[in-house]
Amino acid sequence: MKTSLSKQQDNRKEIELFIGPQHPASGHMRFIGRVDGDIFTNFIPDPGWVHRGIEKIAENRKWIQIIPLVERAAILDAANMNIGYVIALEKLLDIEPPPRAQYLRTLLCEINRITSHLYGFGIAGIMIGSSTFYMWPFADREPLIDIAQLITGARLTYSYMIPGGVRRDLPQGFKEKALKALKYIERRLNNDYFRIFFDNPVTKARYQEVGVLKRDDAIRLGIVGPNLRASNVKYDVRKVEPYAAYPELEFDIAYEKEGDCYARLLVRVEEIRQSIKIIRQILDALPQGPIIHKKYEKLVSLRKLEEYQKTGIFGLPAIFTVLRPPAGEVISRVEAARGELIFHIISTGELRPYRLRMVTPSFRNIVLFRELISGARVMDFPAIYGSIDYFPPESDR
Amino acid sequence: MEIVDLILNILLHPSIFVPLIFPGFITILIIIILLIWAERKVAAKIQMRIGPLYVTRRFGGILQLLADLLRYMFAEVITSKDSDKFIFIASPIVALTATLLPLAVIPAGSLLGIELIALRTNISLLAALALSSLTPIFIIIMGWASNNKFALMGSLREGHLMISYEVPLYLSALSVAILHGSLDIVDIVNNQQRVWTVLINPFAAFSFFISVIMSTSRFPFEITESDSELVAGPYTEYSSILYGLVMGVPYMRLYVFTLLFVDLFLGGWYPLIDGFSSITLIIKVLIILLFSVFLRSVYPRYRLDQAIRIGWHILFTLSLISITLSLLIIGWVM
Amino acid sequence: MRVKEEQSLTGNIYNFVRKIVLWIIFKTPLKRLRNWGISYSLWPVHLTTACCGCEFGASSAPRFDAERTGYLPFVGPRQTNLIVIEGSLSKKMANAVRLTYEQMPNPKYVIALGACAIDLGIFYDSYNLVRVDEVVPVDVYVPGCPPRPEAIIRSVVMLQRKIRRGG
Amino acid sequence: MIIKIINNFYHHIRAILIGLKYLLSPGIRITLKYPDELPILPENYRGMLKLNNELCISCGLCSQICPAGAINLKLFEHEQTKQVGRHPEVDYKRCIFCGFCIDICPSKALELTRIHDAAFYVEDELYYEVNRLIIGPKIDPPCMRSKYVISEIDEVRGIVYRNA
Repeated sequence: MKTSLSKQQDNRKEIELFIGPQHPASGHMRFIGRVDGDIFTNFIPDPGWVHRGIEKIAENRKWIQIIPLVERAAILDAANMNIGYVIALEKLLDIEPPPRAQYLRTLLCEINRITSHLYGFGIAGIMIGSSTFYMWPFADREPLIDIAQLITGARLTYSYMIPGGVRRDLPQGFKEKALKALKYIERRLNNDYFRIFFDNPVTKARYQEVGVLKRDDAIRLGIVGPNLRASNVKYDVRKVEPYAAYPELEFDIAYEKEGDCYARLLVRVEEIRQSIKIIRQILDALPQGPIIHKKYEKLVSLRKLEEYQKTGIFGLPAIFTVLRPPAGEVISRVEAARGELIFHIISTGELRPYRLRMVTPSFRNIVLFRELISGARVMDFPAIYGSIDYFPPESDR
Repeated sequence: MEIVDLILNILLHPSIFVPLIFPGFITILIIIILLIWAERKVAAKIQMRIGPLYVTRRFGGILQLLADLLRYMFAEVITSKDSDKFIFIASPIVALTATLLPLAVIPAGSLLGIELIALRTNISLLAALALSSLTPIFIIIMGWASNNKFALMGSLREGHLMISYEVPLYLSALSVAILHGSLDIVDIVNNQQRVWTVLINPFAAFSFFISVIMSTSRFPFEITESDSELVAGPYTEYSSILYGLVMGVPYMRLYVFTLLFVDLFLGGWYPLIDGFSSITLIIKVLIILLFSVFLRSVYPRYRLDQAIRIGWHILFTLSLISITLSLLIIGWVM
Repeated sequence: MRVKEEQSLTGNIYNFVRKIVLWIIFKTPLKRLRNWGISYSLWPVHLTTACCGCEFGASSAPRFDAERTGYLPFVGPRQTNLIVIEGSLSKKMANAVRLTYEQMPNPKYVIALGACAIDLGIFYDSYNLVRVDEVVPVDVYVPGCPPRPEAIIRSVVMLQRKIRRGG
Repeated sequence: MIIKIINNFYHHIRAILIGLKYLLSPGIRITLKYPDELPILPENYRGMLKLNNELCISCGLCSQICPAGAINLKLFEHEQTKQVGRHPEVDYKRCIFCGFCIDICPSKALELTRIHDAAFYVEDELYYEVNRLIIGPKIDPPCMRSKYVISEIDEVRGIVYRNA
């Protein structure tokens, strides 16, 4: 790193700018840029400030204990991290959860997708200086977080899905509350957000034709998620390789043609609309039945079984502490809020996995900083950063 | 009793009363405390929350800025090793003083029968504008003396912006002077007894107002100290009471310019009776101030090149149009 | 013994002076005023160390609005007086935290947020994390992973109380 | 060009108007005045733990499943009943509130308290020994006049609060 930067030391025209880790726009991250006048001639992201070694720690944990661990990669997007790992584990164990559990999983994933996108909007808003558009999405996350809290019992880190099903059933009167929250968020999204932010001429001036990612480049760089779909590529793991209840649900892939910062934000708006549509379908067509695979239903204590039949809270069977999936190697792909998430697990039939590899969407999008910001203006850096919706802990793991 | 009379006479003499009490130092302090509180409260209301509250619970947290000031006062003053220490410490103080200088020539109506103008000249408009252009220079010096890359870049931005807002500012003020045939602000205000300038020449008012917003780094032109890439712009290295001073500078500048704006375009202290005409003035000033801080909660900020383009393409054109308009009106009336 | 001899001549002057000094330091209105000002103006510096930053953001968002207590996230270390360590602290970030802490003007305070900051939490056997105690002195500990925004506001209120008591 | 300028101007006005609308419309706040109003969380909220030592069968499953290693077992003799058993101690310095220990407990000896807003001056207070775990977390309300509220989801205002 040092040699490459000091090479151009004699070039007096440029100054070297270290942005972060203590910087209002850097997050948990550092950027090393070279500025010539008002243009970044070179821009290098320097990740790794939140590296906690989740993959390595996973080798020292029992299979069930990894569920909360992989969530910590992106606690904003905990449900999607969770479902990715659980699907891989179920492939190893060769069990299939009952349909009601599949629907509940999908429900939580979509709620989480909305809250995650709203968080991204808030960060994008404060990056270009709109304090109101930081506060509004954060305010509108709260009804949805309350909904998720009703199901799971936690604000962000749900640990809701377990191998074979989910931990709890829906509480009483859930549907009415969820519909109210959806109506509220839909109204705000379609009217107020557009009037104060997306249609605001200042926002358009900051975002349109800034940080353009062409279709070919997006495919060449292996970009995933909304950033890919904003460059006119219709690729969504939920459609390509459906999991959970997605094959039975009807929704469209959100995409835009331009590939600039504005398109990246509009894709997320459209995705929120699609998620609302999915949640409505799930609430209408939720199948009856158990929420856990019948193999595990028999294994809990009698007292816990009574509670499960009465309140819908399924206690974990004691066998989970000594879970030993057969030896093998699996891969699971899911569409997290920021893009495609891959889990690759190698099991040797022990109490703990031999190797857990997670490829997170933020990590695959990090190359965008270098591609888009090199050559952009200094004031375009926060606009592009906000539009990429990059979450450092997810990338560093 | 004679001593009391003497003190009162001295205090109520315009050349003491104006800089010290109204519209000078004490009024400015009160207005800034209220204005920053109002800015945070207005933003909070639009953002569906409450804003500062617990510092004085019964009065809605009105003393929030006082608490902040106290903290600044008792915090450690840090001057970094690489900075030019004398200039680093002196420039905020000088900038603050320079910001207040235009008040000497800006009339503020009359209170209790005293004409509130410290220095009556027949070129007061020119003097006010010339004195007001001192502050940006000291902001640039602050960034240079800090010896910090972010501060330096902030200063450069201030330099770029300064040129693009000052030309339309002066030209639109000039168009008002042409319209009223005088460079004396008192004459200009007295000319507006029947109809305000903003109704005759709205282009000049618009261009002047946007230039003011730009020069005091209000949103959407908060570019000099835009925190998302430059931390705090030229003020990055300033801590404790020095930061308290530099934080006050844009607000004081806003107040001074608003006073000028009201005098030039909104009929100054008319239409209230002579004795308390200042009250009309201050109400108008407060409304304009509130509107300018309200813009924070509506807008993101423009990019630097876009702001400069707005300055030269739109505001410059508008101010040229306003001068033409003033000339046409004068010619037509003549 | 010598003190007693002096007392027999001049009365208890030693205690008297000591009382006056203590009064000036701890009981003057100035000190009270200072503590009042500082306690209602805790500005955390913008230093995000890990994922509890989400709840840190939510605590200043409309639902919980920590700005009511005079708490305003602000840009640089020079202008602020509070560090909120949000979650786990990697070895790479620990240097940055220490540097930021040293750049801040006195008096300054630290809140440790989340299990990861206090005792590494779920990452207890990670090779790349350090405890906050080893890097900067901590004033208030908040458990949880992540703590709820209410707990964050509570920690701010507790810190205010500590400052007003003269901490 | 002209159309673009007019369009921009129109959108500027719309943005300012919506700002004014929110500024002037009453009662749109969704703020929970936290130290004054304490929220009542939904049932089954995963807060701090409480131990019912009479039900505890000393199986140690909670300690085995805890992902953070926050639960240690300790030999404990109750003062009144003289019951002896290996009971869990919770280390909130590490606890991540995942609720696995409660779900796996076969005899329902561990229960949730819904207490969530704790903060401590001293680090050692975060370690809950068996004694304290049996009593359950005692967290004082942050101020004297606090009252309890229930938050409800509303179609128009997002979240509303109602006195409990």
